[in-house]
Amino acid sequence: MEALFAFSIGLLTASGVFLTLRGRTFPVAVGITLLSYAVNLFLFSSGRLTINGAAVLGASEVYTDPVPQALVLTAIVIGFAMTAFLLILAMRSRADLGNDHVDGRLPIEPEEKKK
Amino acid sequence: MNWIELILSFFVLLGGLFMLIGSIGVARLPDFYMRLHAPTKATTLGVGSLLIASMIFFSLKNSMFSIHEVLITIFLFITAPVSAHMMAKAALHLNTKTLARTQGFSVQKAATKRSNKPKKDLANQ
Amino acid sequence: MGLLWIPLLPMLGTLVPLLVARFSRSSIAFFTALLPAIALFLLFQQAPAVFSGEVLTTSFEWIPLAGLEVAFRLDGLAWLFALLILGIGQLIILYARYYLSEKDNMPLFYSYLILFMTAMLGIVLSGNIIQLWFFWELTSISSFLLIGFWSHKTEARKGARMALTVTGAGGLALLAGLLLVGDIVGSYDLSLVLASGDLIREHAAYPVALVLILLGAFTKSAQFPFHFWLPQAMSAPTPVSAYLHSATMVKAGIFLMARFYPVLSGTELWFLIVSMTGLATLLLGAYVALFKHDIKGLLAYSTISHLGLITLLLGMNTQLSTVAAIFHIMNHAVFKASLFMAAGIIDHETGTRDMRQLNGLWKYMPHTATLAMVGAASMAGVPLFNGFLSKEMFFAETLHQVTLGSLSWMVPVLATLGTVFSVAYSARFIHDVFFNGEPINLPKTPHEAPRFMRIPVEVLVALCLLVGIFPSFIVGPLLATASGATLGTALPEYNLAIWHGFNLPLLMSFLAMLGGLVIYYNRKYLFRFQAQFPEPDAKLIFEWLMQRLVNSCHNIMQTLENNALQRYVYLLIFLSMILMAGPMIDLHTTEGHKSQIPIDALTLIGAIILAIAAIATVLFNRKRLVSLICLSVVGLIVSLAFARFSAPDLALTQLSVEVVTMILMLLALFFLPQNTPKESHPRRLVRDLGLAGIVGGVIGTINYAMITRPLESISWFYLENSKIGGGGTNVVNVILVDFRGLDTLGEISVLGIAALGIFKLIVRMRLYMPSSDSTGRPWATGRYPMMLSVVSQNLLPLALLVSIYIFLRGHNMPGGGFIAGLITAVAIIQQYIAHGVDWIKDRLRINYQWLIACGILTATLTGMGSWFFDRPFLTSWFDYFSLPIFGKFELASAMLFDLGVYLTVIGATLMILANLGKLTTSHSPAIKENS
Amino acid sequence: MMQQHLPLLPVIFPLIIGTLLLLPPIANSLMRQRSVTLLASLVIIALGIWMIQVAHLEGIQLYFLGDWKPPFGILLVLDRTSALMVLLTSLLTLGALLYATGGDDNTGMHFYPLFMFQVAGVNGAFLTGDLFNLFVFFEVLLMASYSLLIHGGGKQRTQAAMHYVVLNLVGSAFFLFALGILYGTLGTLNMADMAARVHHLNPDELALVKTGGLLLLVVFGLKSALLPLQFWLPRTYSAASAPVAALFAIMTKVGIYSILRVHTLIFGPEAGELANLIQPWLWPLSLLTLAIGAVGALASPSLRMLAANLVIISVGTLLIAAAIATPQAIGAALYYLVHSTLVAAALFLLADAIGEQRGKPGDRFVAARRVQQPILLGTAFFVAALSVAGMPPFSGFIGKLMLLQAAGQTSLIASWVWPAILISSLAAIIALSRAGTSLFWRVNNRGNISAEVKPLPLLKLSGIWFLLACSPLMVIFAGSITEYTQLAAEQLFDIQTTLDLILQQGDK
Amino acid sequence: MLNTALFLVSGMIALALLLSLWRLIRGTSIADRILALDTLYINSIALIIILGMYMGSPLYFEAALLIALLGFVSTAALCKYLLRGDIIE
Amino acid sequence: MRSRLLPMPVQSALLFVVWLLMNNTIAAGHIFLATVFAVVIPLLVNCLQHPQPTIRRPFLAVRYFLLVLMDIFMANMQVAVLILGPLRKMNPGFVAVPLDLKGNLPITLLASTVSLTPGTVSCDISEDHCWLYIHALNLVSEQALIDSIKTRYEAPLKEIFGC
Ligand code: NA
Ligand code: NA
Repeated sequence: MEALFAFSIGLLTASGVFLTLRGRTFPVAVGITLLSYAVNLFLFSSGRLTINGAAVLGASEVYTDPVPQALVLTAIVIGFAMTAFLLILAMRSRADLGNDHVDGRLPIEPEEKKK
Repeated sequence: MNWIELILSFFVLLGGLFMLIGSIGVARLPDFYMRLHAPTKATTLGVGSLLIASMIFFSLKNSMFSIHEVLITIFLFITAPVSAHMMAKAALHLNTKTLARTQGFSVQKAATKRSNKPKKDLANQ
Repeated sequence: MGLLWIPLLPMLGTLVPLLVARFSRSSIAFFTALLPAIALFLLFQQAPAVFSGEVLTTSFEWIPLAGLEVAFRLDGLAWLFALLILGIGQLIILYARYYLSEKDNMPLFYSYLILFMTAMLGIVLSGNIIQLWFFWELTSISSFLLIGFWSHKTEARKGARMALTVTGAGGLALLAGLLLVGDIVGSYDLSLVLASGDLIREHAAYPVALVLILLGAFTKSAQFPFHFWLPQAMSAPTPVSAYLHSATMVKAGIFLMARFYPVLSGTELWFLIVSMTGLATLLLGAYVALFKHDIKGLLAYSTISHLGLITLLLGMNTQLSTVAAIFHIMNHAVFKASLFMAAGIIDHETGTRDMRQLNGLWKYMPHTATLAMVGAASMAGVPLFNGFLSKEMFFAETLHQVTLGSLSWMVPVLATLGTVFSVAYSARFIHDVFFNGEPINLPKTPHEAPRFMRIPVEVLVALCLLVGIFPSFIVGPLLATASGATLGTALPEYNLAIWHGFNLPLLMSFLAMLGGLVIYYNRKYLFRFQAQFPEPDAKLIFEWLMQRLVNSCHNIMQTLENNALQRYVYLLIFLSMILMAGPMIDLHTTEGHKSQIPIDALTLIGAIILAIAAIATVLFNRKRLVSLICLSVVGLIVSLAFARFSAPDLALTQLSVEVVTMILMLLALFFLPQNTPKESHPRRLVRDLGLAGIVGGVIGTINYAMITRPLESISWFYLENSKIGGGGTNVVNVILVDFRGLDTLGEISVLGIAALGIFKLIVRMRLYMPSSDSTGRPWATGRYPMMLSVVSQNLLPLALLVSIYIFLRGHNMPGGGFIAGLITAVAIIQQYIAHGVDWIKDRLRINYQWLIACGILTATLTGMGSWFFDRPFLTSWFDYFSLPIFGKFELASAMLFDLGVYLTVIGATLMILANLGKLTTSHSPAIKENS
Repeated sequence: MMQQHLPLLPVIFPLIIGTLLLLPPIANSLMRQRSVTLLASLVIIALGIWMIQVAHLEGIQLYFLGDWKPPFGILLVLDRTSALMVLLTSLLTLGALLYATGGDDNTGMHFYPLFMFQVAGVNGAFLTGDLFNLFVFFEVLLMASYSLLIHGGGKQRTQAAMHYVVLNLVGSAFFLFALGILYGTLGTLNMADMAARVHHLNPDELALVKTGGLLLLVVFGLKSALLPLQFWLPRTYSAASAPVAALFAIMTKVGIYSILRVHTLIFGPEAGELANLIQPWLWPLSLLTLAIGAVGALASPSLRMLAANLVIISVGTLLIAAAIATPQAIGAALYYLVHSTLVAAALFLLADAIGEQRGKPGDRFVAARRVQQPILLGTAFFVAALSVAGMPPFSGFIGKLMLLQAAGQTSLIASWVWPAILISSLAAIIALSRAGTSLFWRVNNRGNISAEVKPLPLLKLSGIWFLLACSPLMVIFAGSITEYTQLAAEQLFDIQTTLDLILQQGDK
Repeated sequence: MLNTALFLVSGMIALALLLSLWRLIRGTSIADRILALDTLYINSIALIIILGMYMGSPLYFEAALLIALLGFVSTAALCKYLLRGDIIE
Repeated sequence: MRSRLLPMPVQSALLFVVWLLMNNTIAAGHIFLATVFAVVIPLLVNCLQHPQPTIRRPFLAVRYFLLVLMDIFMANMQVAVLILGPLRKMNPGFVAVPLDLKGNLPITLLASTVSLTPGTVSCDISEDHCWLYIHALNLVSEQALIDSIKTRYEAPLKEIFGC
């Protein structure tokens, strides 16, 4: 199971990073979101994986490490706030700069005619 | 106690079966409007019976009535039709293709055009 | 004590002119001169002690850790320089009073001048070498201000910047050198440093230190090849030039060499560097001076050559040469000051300094002419003038030195050659200006300068004569003490007299005179010859170099800092991968020996779905809505994963956050292009994919290595104390509201701030609502589908009930304020979707901003409540009560804290979403994009 | 009675003020907001002085939130360094706010609340002794800074904000990865406890911890603009509105402070296997940062840009000190840090003021009409320039001098550090003299003082001069200040005592 | 017996999930994808219930409840987006 | 006729029940809470409610509910067979049902019922609320379908809401 978990995190990270490296704001926002999923899972797993051991006293006999869960909860909230800001900023930059490129100006590189 | 397990397993399997059928429908049926039928129905019963199973299960496990699963069913019964409705509206708005042999195509057109024509269409038939 | 006041009075004096700025020009001059005058007086008070060979010191602690103290030290050398600085300073002040015009800001000028004076005094009187550097830099700065005084002139600005750059650079080198010396000696105290000459000369770092210090000295005193800034400094008002060239600035470098003579001199290296530089400077300066048409230019180059002469003397490592150097320092100061002032008078009265226009001024200003001639004669080293004496000693020394072995003969020869030119340009200065026919279209009709403007010149010229005729009487003792202080040893035998009988030096002087006159007589050939070479303008070259420097820097920044986010992000990620690579290699076995959980079908499928959805999100990234749908599948599976691995709270949070995020993204997407253009170059795609793959691999590996190893964490404590200490059975929630309450407080603050910031963004946003979707199809007409509204409004009470339920149980069961808040928010947002903003606005009057504030405030005040029980912030309280019918129930301060969270979440979420909804105003086509 | 809560006050007080500013009656009027905020910043300064005093006389103060003893609860640590940083922040705050009240505060909404929140976040980051809590306060100050950055609106700000936000989002993600790694190996979040646990780890776990530590370096490096993560800084800082830019001067220092804190405590000299984990990387990178800063300074077309690049130079200098990592170097660095922060802030304000006065050309280095109040502004610029270039008689040279001395102890290093620092100073001198001459001396008389530019409001001037006044004061009282910073640095390196102090508390 | 049943069902649900996902990826119309997403929500409700019974812990009930509640919201939002573009107007 | 204290009696009842359901209990304390919420929440959200017709014939409502449940069960069987069976057999179609019902709530209920029951999904409602557009999975006879809907569902709803 651990291997599966680690693999999923790796994949999520990779996808997130790739999208974060895109040139338009929306894909970047999506990429950041993916990345934060990966981050949350990673941080969560730092308490190791437990099945059927929710840290609710009396609910089970063996308890998982509750600390990372608390941390991830905080991280999720903060991540939400950040993503929200990024999205609205993306709108604002489209409004101010007339395009949705992360640099606020469209690339003049000859990448278009290459293909 | 075995017959209770029997009942449990029945409900569980029934639920799972309908869940599966629903998804099969979503995957298999030829056009959107037909796919729309699958989940809205299969899931209601699928989830329903699973919830019944879970009710029985936990009532026995904790030897006290556990009926809060009903809530989920209530919510689904309230929301599922609206979801379907909204999706259908969207599909109509987007002129999503229908299966060639779909009848009352004009009705659908009318629906998308929001005119009250259909009376005539009905008259034709 | 008096010693301290000598630099201190002028320091205070810098403010005087500004204070008395309202007064008449003369009184300004007077008050300006006052404090330095007192300082001068004090200086003379110290004379007896100093001349008796005492070294006066005074010091206060300043920065013990840096070995820095406020220390002043007065010995013969310092006294001599202080005298020159203060004495000539007085004359300059008087002179400037008449030189400066009405337009010039005289108080400011004086204040700069005195600042400069202070800095110079600081240098010569410092008893701590770092403090010396302190004042050294101060001279660079104040000279910058003085040279740039006429800031409206381009050459003034450029000259000032050049001076600052060159001397500033030298200053930094000097600092390094001094620090090295300090390291070697173990102290920055000057006396100690001077005492440990051998230690320094033997030290391995000696060459480095020597070179660095000499760099400082050479730049300051305009030695070749750093001489070029000095002529540019002429663009300063003439009083400044007179001061800079005679007594101060350039002399600072000389002073430095003299000061450290006992420590640094006496080695081959010293001789080679110092004397050869001096010789080169001497020749170059003297030669170039001859061809300058500008009087001040001529004088400037003559200064350069005389400084070279002094340097050469200091470099020659013999005691007598040093004495000669000191002597020439005095003489040069006197005659050069007088000459500059004379030049200033001519400039002032005729309106030009060009010798091609200036002719035959003799009959217009005979008085000034006489003075100038005396000065020039002394500069040329004519007998009976002070210049002659030191010149003689110089020649004598050049003959004695043998360090160059078989080449030693070159030194006297070249020295003579240099003098030949100095005679020539002196001759030119006199003849070309005061005789040589009639003046040619001068701006003004020349006449004598005002009485008091000539006084300073007269004083100096008088000195030239007196010293020239009765040397030992006038300057004997001073020279002795100064030289003694410089050498730091007993004085050599020497005799200050005009007549030493017929000897080689005399012959050399004679040859020099003759040669000089001859050269000046047939100067036209020489001029014609010189005219073939384009005269290199130091200013242009320097400016060009600076421009080159700036441009190349600009290009570097252009290429590196191309303002492309993609590169920056790439660098960020790339760097972190590089850094992590090393330890990853040390990690021998990836897999730890913690017993692992067997894979079950359901989780496997879950993982597969996660993978597919994630990849789909990437592949569809150009169809944004689809990509968004895939993303929400990922979110769904992640929350299922949380549920699977026993984190119900996380599952709930993730679910609710995910829905809100989805709504937010839809709102944003509405104003953004629906599709992403295909613009990434294949190379970039491959590059990014590569990096993404690496990152994924590394993070995955680390994660695997981490979670397959056992961990002893601090979690046991929370599990033990959650109920007894925190009063809740849901440990995660107890950690959030109690054990780590501060995190949660910060977290809701972040949420609140985000809402405020987003509001900031939205308020001024001018976006137009697309009138049709990306395919050009007009929007559906029905705004609020009836069925949706009906169901939504009937769902609302239920949703609220659920959120209350989630909130109340949070402390003991999965749930809590945050999730509850989100559910409430979503329920209300659902109303917005179903009924529209206006409809809600009329019915629901909540000020979300206040809601946020109240939320944070509630949480904070709850935390502060514990202060009244003298407990730290956020110390929780809870207790169980039981009422007859209701039975046992719990009350906890954590609940109140959680309420704060609840309110903030609702406030923030709604503030963001609702305002975003309000955003669009008019139905005009979307912004045209040129992509 | 209040003293026991002292370590918390600088965090909680601005937070409360910030929320109050959002509520009526204060929220309704700008005047009220201004006065409340100014008063608040005075109080915060008082707090800072108080903290310095307490930290200096009574030693390290610990504050256990929720009364949970370390390593289980969150812990605030008030030592000489953190006290110093808090005081510095408060001074900066007052200066920036004074300037803001001159009119930059009403060009957008919620200026003052956001400002207070940012202060709270910064102070929290300085005071916390818990790594995850540090993350949280980072996010607080970042979120506030995002919002402040776009204050006033305009294309450049939006564009700069986009870069700044995205980069920092990635940075935060990495921070969390690092936290995950560290908790997943050390099983604790309290920095002191981490430092203690580092010793009983097997080599493999050590390798993991190293990855975490180095990842943290990247995160802090991004905040502190360590090459090659400094590219965002110049545009961001020069785009921000003046008071915001002034406040941002502390942001890079937060990163540097975190490096000093975390990497001396957890990965410091006493960390056995992990000792001086980051030094080999910090060396080249900090030197290169200095270099790029110098190049940037020479290339700068405007005073804002120049100021921003000078910030990078100061960052490079400070990180060199962090790389030397001796108490002496850190002591010098702390002094230099205070000086450079205040002066940089003053420069940003000054750039704005000069820009306003010169009309259309703004603060670009081209001829323009002469500034009004040439004496006041000119002198201000002169003081700022000398300080920042490290020329006497102002504070810059002391810091650099002591740093050079510290580097001199290790002769090999000196051979690199001295040229770097000295040459960068030269570059600064050249750039600044160019700036000064073209801003104040190159006057084109086409547009001589015209009616529509009104002289700088007194409040703005007072803001600038308040910050600048610190420079000469830091020279005059250099003796005691350097002594304090030296003691602070030694305290930073006296890890064992800190650990005992904190972890004994845990056993009690 | 129950466990075998649960095992079988979890298999069925897994299959159901995959099928829905297939539709989501396959499309072809955007409405189909939304439908698939909605189905996925419902499937995961079932999944959680099964999980709860599997673990014998009632802690996950709320998760199911929330999906039932929120899944509807996001479906509605998506459809509104297709219909009007502006989901909050 | 709408009371101050209980603006929405039906919802109140629902809330009361739901609270007890959620908590799986009938403990006194919770009954108390349930009552409180049943009263308070409607008062809170009342401002966000369109006026709705109240149920006139509760018992009929219950009967209707059970009927629908029954139909849902049947529907699922049929649909299951259809879905799994050969696609050829199905001939889907759209139908427009003329509505006699008035009021949003009743129409919504009807539409929902239609969607929940045998092989039909209500796709759209004409803007004048006179037509209900239905998609039938397997349309045998249009008229039969329309009639069944009108008799089986619309009629009782009309009675229940008395409109
Ligand atoms: Na002439
Ligand atoms: Na809108």
